[in-house]
Amino acid sequence: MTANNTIITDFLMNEMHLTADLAFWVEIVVVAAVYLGVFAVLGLFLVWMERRVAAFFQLRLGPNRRGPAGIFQTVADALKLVSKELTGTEKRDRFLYTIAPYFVIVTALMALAVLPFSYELQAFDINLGVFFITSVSSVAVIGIFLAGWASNNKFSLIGGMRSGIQMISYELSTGMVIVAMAVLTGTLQLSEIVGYQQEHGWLILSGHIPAIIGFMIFMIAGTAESNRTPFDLVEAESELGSGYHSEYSGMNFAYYFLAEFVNMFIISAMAVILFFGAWLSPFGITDGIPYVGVIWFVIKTLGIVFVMMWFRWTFPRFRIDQLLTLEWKYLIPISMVNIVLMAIVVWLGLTF
Amino acid sequence: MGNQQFLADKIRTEEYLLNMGPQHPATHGVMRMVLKLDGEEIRDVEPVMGYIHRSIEKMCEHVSYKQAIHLTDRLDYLSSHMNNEAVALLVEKAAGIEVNDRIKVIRTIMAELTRLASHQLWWAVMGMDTGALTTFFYGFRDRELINDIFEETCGSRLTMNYSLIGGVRYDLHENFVKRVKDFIAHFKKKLPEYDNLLSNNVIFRKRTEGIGILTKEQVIDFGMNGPTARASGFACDIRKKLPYSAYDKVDFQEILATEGDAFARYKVRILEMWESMSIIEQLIDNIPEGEHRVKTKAVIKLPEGEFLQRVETARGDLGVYVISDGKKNPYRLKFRSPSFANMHGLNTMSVGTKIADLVVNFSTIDVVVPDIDR
Amino acid sequence: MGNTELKNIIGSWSENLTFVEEGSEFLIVEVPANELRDIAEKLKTNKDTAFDYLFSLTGVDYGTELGIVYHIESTTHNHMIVMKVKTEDRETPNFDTVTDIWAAAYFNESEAYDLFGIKFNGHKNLRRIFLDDDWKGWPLRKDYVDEFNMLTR
Amino acid sequence: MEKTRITMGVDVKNMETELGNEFPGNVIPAANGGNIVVTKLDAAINWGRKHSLWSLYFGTSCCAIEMMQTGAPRHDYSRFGFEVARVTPRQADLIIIAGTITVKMAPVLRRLYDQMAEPKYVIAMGACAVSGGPFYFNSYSVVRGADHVIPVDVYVPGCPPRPESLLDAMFELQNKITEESMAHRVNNNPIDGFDEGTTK
Repeated sequence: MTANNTIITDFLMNEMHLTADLAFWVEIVVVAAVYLGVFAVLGLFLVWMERRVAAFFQLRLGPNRRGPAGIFQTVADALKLVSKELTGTEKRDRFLYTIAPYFVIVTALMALAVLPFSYELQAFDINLGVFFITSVSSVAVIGIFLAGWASNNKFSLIGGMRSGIQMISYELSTGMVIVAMAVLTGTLQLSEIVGYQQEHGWLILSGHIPAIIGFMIFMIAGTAESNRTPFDLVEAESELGSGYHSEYSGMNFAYYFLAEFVNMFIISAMAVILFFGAWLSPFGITDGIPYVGVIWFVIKTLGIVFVMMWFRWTFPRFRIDQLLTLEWKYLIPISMVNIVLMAIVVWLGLTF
Repeated sequence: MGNQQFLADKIRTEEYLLNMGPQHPATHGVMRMVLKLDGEEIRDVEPVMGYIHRSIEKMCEHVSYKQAIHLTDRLDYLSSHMNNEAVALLVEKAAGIEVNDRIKVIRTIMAELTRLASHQLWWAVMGMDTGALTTFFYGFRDRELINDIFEETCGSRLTMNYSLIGGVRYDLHENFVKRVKDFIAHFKKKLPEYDNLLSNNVIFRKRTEGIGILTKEQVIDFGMNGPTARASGFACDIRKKLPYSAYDKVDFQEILATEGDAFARYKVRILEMWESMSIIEQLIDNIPEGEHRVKTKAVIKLPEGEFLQRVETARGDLGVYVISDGKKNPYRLKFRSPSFANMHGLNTMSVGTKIADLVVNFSTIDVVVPDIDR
Repeated sequence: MGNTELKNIIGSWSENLTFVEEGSEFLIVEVPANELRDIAEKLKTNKDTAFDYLFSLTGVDYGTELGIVYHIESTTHNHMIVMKVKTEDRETPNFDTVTDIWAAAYFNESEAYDLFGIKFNGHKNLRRIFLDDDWKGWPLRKDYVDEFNMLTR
Repeated sequence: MEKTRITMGVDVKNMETELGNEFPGNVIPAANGGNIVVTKLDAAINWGRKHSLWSLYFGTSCCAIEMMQTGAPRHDYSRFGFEVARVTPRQADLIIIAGTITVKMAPVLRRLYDQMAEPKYVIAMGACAVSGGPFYFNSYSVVRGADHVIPVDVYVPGCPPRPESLLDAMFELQNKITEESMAHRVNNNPIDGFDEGTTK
């Protein structure tokens, strides 16, 4: 928390006459509720955006009957998923089967809480922000792995195994790209990264060549991290059917469905923070006005989300051994060299 | 590779069976493949068919020749016109019915249009099997134009029942020629689009080149045919070997490749689409005048003996073998199905490869399951 | 190569072969069951005939006897021959398999077994491929009656 | 004016009786939907269910091609939100039987239907799924109509039916879902006396 008592605590203490620490706890609950709302609305919006963008690429109209441009289509989906029966295989591992979706949801929410939507709108500003996001999103692998194992279905077992290998190996290159950017900015705290970009301009410009290499590696590894084509071997439509979540129905499946889209949002949000100056307007035109940063942040993130959706509708899928050779033989060496290159650039002071 | 052997002894791995069951996106219908897997490596593929066995051969023994034609549509529904034509040609040759040139040219144009529609659907689903979902919609967009042509002339979009014994059911619609020319002009611009989207895509190339290699001897030994066999260099195009209808009056090139891997089978079908378009162009301008149907007796009885007619459908050469004892319905009617023959090569192709390769191999041999099960 | 030269070459291999030419455009060779394998072997390996492409293998029920019709084609000389094999015994009809000569016979023989009940000794995996394993009777035989499933019209 | 029925020279009187008794197996009546009392909550849930029917990836023969054409750009059922075709029966709530159901396929279809999560609907697409279609006579391995195996909500005639008629069937199903009430659905399970179309 930047200031020790923010607007909400002041409001609670003065009007509602609560004691300091009670206001503190109530404020946490309020912020948590707001973020849950943001999470749900974001998930529904992204699903709708995915279906419209898919239709745009595939020469068809996409959902346009429910609401002006079909925006209530995903609301209908959510309403239906809420009221579906929760079936599952008989001999599933009951405890792990029920726990698995919550890993994925909780990690997506935790990562969402740290994102700097704008100078004032940031729930937590811990000083190892970026490192926190990567470590939290690596916990999501457990959710997918457990789903694959616990649902007693050979296809989901293969899907779970594939997700284990893929997510772990692609975290290496994302981690190394973050190390490279940390070398440039000198800090891991998100607000300080944004502060650095306020003076030196966006990192993709100030870090020129190594930053661009880092951005490309980050985009590849990020798409793999969120299990999207061309890396969607985990729930490969034509090989494994629905992969790890083939035995989940109703609300359990909805958790996985939403978490996948929110993960995509988080990955593109990280790309925006690390490379395109999170909530900074292009030439600092609206930086002064409070709360306007959110609009820039969302615009840039949705731009990158659009690019990731673009990948999905153009590229075919990798095979499992091609996927691993791409990571271990190409991406990791390049990102290591990138760190050294960035260090040299920073040491010689060639950054803008 | 010392430690590989060391690991192999230490870690006890076990093979397990996986059912790529009757309901699976990669099986294009209801075909079950029992895979013996070691991790993701396939040790053995054993197809279990019969989930759509509708006993068409038993039914053909109870129906007359004219009625048997309408059952052939449901065999390989993607080349339904060629199936009808096969039985019609057989009965005409056996009963000595002469058809004029107009009927031959119409049948050839319709056959080539069906081949184009079938290859478009194959390309659409091939892209989906490798993961590029947009190809599905590009392929079906162009297929709709062919459906319009068929609907206007033959009355139905998919199972046409258009060619009968002694000719075709209706004469050509007056704007048939215009529609076909528009379609050819449209598709000549769109086919290069297919190449840009999928054929030249580096991931697709990596997924298909060098996968599921079949040599020419293997293809002949397995009795395979159609574009799958021509990709390994075996010249088995019935339109060239035993020309029927108007194929002797058209000069076209039989597409042959030599590598025999999944990408060769893909390339053969794409080039065959160009050939089909050139055949249609050669025929569409000079369709001879004449009756669209020759007078035939109400009940056609074939003389005693046995007859064989072979036709090149989109999947390979379909053989119709009839043993007739002079009565109005055949004593025994056997359809030699091209997809059934192509299934023999699947096991050798995919032993030692991964599940993803099996999906690619299976969609490059372009199988229609009711054609297998009959 | 025309039918007559084929007849002379094949006729030289064994006496009890009967040749039929009318009623079909290809030469028909009727082979006794016990000589099926070596005639098939010779057809494939002999340089002049070189029948290496088994086009189709059809089971036929001739009323009293059960038979298999082999359509074999040569990809080099481009001619085709029809080889027929018959057996009187309807309870356990069996022939020798030709899968090791032409691999194309693998599923075709399973189909003939499934629909006609003709067993092939030496076939690696002879099973019912089209019908359920517990299906009683052989459907494509002329004397097959299934009053429940089949409404004959 | 008495409605005349065009029977095209087929004397309908004994045709029904002739076909009627030899129709093997009995037909399972479809249970869900079609009653009056719909509360506010039902209306909201039904609106959600009605407009997000995710179909199962299941097509046996020729009708599957017409089903794909309905998904293609021209007839495009993604305008109504149907285009999410799930592969696993767990997440699908509509099974479109596109093609013939043979005796060997009936138990598989039966198991798929059991695996689907509860508010599930069935569309029998094409003459083969409705009544065995062209394979009604002289065929020993075709189940004459998918309603011997699972209860069917909407029948779509045609061989193969045009994409427009499949879309119309989906709207028909949507109308049926609107009058559905959750109370009625829970207590009676339509599939007690089911038969797989093979036993008498």
